[in-house]
Amino acid sequence: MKIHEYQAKELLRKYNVPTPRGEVAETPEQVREIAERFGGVVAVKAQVHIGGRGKAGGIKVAKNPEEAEEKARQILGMDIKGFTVNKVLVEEGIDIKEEYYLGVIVDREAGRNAVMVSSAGGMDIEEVAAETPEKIAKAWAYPGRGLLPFQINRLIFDAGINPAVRKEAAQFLRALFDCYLGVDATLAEINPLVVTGDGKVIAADAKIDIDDNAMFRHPDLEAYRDEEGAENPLDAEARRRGINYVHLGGEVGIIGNGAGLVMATLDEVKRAGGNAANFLDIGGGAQADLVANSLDLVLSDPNVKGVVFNIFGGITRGDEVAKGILEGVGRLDVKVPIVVRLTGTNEEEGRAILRGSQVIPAETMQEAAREIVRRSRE
Amino acid sequence: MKIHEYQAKELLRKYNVPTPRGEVAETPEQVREIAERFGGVVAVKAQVHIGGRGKAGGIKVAKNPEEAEEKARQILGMDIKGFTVNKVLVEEGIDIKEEYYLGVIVDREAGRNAVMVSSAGGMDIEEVAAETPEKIAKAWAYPGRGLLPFQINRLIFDAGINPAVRKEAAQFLRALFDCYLGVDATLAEINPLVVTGDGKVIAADAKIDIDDNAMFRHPDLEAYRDEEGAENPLDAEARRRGINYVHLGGEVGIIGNGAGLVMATLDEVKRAGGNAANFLDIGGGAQADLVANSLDLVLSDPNVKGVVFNIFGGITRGDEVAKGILEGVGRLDVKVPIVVRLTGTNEEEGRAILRGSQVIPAETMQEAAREIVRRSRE
Amino acid sequence: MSILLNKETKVIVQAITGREGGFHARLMKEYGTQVVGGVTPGKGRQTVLDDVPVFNTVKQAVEETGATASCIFVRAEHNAADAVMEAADAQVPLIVCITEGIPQQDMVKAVDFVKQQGVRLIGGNCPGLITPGDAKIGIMPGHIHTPGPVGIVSRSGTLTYEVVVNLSRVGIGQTTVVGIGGDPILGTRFVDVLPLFEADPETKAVVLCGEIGGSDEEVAAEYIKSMTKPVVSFISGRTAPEGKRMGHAGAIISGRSGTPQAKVDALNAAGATVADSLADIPDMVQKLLS
Amino acid sequence: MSILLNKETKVIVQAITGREGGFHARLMKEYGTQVVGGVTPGKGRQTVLDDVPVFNTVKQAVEETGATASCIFVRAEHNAADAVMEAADAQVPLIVCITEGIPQQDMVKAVDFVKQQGVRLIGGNCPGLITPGDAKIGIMPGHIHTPGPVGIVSRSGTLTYEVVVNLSRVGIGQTTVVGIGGDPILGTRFVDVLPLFEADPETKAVVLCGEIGGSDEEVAAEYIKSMTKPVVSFISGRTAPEGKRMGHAGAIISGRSGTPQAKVDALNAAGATVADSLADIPDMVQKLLS
Repeated sequence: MKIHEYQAKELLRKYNVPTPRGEVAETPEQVREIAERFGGVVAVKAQVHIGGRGKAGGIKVAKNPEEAEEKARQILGMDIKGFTVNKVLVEEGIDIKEEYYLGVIVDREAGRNAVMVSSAGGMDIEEVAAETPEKIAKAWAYPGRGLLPFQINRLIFDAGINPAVRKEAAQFLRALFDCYLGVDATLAEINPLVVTGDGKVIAADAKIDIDDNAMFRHPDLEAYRDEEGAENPLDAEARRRGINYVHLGGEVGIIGNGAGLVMATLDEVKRAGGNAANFLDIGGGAQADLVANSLDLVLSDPNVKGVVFNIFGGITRGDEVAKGILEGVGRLDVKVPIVVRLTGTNEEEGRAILRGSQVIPAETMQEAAREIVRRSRE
Repeated sequence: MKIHEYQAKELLRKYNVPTPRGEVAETPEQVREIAERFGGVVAVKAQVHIGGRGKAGGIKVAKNPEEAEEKARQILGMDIKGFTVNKVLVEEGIDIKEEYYLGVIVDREAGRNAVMVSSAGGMDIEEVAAETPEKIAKAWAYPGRGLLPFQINRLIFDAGINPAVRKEAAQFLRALFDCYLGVDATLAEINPLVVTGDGKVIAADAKIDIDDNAMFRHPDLEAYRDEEGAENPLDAEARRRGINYVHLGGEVGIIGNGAGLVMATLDEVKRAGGNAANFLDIGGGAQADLVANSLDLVLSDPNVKGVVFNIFGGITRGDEVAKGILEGVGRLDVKVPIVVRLTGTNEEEGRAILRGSQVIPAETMQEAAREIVRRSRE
Repeated sequence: MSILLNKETKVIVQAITGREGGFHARLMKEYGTQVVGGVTPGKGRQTVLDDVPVFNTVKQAVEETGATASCIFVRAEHNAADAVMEAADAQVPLIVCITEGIPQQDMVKAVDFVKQQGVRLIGGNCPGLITPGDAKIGIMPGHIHTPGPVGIVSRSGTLTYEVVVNLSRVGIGQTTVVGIGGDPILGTRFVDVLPLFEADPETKAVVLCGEIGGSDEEVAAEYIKSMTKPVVSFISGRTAPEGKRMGHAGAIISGRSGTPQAKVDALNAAGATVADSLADIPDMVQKLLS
Repeated sequence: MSILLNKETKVIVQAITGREGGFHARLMKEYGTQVVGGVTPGKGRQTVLDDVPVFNTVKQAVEETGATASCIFVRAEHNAADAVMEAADAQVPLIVCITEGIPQQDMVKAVDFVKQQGVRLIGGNCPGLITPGDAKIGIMPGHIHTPGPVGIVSRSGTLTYEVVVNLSRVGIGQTTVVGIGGDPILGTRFVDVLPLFEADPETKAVVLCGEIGGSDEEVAAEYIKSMTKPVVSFISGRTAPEGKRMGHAGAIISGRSGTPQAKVDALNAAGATVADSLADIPDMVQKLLS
């Protein structure tokens, strides 16, 4: 789950990670009021679930409350790569002396949490990683033991952090890592990590991704979920219904069981000359109701000109899927072609259920893909 | 560091380990007052740093406040194996349905923390360990990871804890282990661990030893140090002066550097027919002041008829020790013989300093032991 | 021969008294797997599936049954990672974790623990493994498999079934099919399974089914360079747009690594024929076998 | 020959800029030990003892000097256990921790970590080790040692010096003298050192100096049964009363194990002659050597 910068900073503060004083606002007037209370220079920062806000004009500095209100008026409602800005974070200006990059991620290959620190702060870290990897100091936390003091020490020396703030930087790193583990994050990025003129180490920006699988441990974080700014309302709707859906924007709706199989179906549709409207995985052991609901969701996309089902029964039973398809088709007045490829557990029963309906059967996934692409063009 | 039962229970409560309601008292009147507030049956328990209180009559149950006061009068001031009872813990009576033993210790051989649970609660666990070891369920915590949930589960099943309180027992174990690690304990024993009639799991007794080496992390626990009840006032005095001293009760005072060497000197004194008054290790790199202070402490024991120094200079310098001895001898009016065996670093300088003083030199530790035993009998 | 699993393997099922665990334990048993016991804390001394004893702890189950493998259906919220560690602590040599949705930090700890204990974990979030005709541990439909000369290793469940069905249909059977799972943190990766196939005398060719995300295929490609046996590979999600999450947490394209093209290039460079469509795999394998 | 340490060993000193670290680094160097560097965070790029470079991290020190051993003087309150783990993480093969007073829970973690990293830790709270005439790592007075045929392993510092002096005085030298330390949780125990002496062709006899507390002597006795070389042993504190703490945390007699008599009996049964007095050791060794 992606969370906003202001939410990430709320979490950081809970773990004693220093952040600038800041408040979130939804109107230019609120922004002015906050800026008045803060006094002096403030930054007004768009809160959207996408990178590159700065370059897109989503972050502006204001010298006084009037200017803050004016900047907020420019930013609020703005479109950044398809995301609408509904909220801004108003932060006290900080006296930036040095900028560093700090990132913690789950390193799949190592099977451990990796911590990266670089003096190339504020820059595009992927570019730094590609071009001057020696500028990134790395350490891998030992599972169960966490990030050990000597590792923190080494990161600071290797990244060339100003020795004058070594103690503060070590405290920051420890607290950040505690936060990362504490909230079950899969990513925590502080870019830039700022050393201020008076020797404070502070998180100027913050990005935290929470592990969706761990949300059962963090019911309080559910409130951080914000689908409003998502790219497509269908993604939000899918989330509400508990359906594993990704909007892709093409004209062929795709439903299947198992992520790999659905992705392969996407590939086959593409090879057949079509464009996937979405990715939808009903998972293992789906019941008729979920299938009907999924069809409903896919069909609510006005671009969709046809839907293909690709089901390989294992735990998922063919008859359940067939029932769900008919239920969905019955509920809605379906005008577009629906091609169904059904095999595996209870495939016979499933096909029998679908016989005589408007649903078009297919033998293989390749055939199904060709068929739906052809028919959705008609 | 040994702490009292009431202190151990204070720590347990901080870690949410269930304990009976209880308060500490120093007079029979206080006991009565506490018993009045608690109402009903109470237990009055001697707080001394020695085991076997129960058998010695240091634990008594009272049915009402009057009886509580009376029992307190019997217990307070009592001598238990050389320890004087200055405090009692007054606890609400608990409805004991089942009794278990629970112990956590540092297992030297495994290099890990071992947890032991047994249904043979309330009994002498060492006897159980020797005679029916299969009645003790054991688990070793994984360093850094702690006691894992499956280990707690297994301990409970293997020890045959009543399945009806499995969840409560698991919570108890987890909390107790957290407490153990949290306070840097080297031992935590709950004997008996009680299951009450209404299905609560509660620490009826508690014994916790804190790692002296870890006290720098727990300055707040310094207040728990209680030397008053110690066997000998000299032990308390040594602690105050920061001297590594153990009172042993014989007539030959022993001072040396290095625990192994001092113990070997003890053995030699015994072989020569004497009895050690104490063990005193001045440690490595001792300065003259510590040496003088140590001599002072040993001589303050009225039983001491002679003192032997056994010094092997390494980090410890012979001249420093010699200076310290003369300083000590000069400060006090020493009436008993002092034999000094000095070798290793700066031994020549040391011997030169002692020459002409009342101190008797010896070549080897065997000679020194024989000499001091002989002279202390004169 | 086969890898990892055969008729001799004695399997216990953790959470055997649950809906999924019970259902699949029965299917495994029906397929011929020696299901020697189950574990559900608090349900010890029961018997399920006619004659399968249930134990309170894995340790007890291993002691009483001599189990050499465990199949885990414990739900993520019920601490599936702890169940994995319990099996590892009890020195079960092969642990197969079917459970999906285990938090990544739990898996980081569990995978490290399993390695320390010197045992093998397959999964989590995997369909398990099957040696056709001998035994299966997991949830794959047994009947689509046929004994034969092809080893299969895959990150995806249903996709693998598709490959198996297509191969079986043209008469190409499998030595062992291993579904390693699609999560970011896994007990076993491609590169851990390939050497087993390379060493197995009955395996004549290998099919590797990868997908977008991570860099396991690239790492596998490095190993494939040194293999004597032919490898056919397939990468699912090649047309998926960057940065879109496709259900498997692993299927995120992040930064420079994990792009489908990088995987295809690496596999091609290593001499592992890459199939553009699943439908092409049987022909390609047939050619390599003959 | 010798064990663990010789002229080729390259040593770094952690906390070399401290009082103790600096003092003993100089003595080690004077004895002939290759002291190639020191580590003190924040004091990197300095030079001490004429030509010994100081680094901020152990990793850097190892990379730049090729160190094969580290001697740790970091104080307990400054997290000596972390210093041990830093050396282990940097894959220093031999770590000698002189520091005394390290909390037991810190050592539990550090010793486990060191094992996982596959390196060797001696100590904490130990005098270190010396191969007379070649090199020393630690705080023992070098001049009392003589090269020769006897391996010594001991839990106590000054007691060992006493044994060494008595041996040297009658002309019996030492291959290597290893002080394993007296703490309850140790990196290396008797039973870890004895096989090294057994395998060392120059070591003709072994002296083992134990003390009351723990059961390391009993464990060692088990191994001694299988040794071809003669072992002389000594147990310090045999007359100490039960339950009294004697400075070394290890020297507590608890319960049935660790009583001096149990140790003496076990060693006698294993064929390791037990000396009643330190003074008897030289004669006993002399007899066994001839």
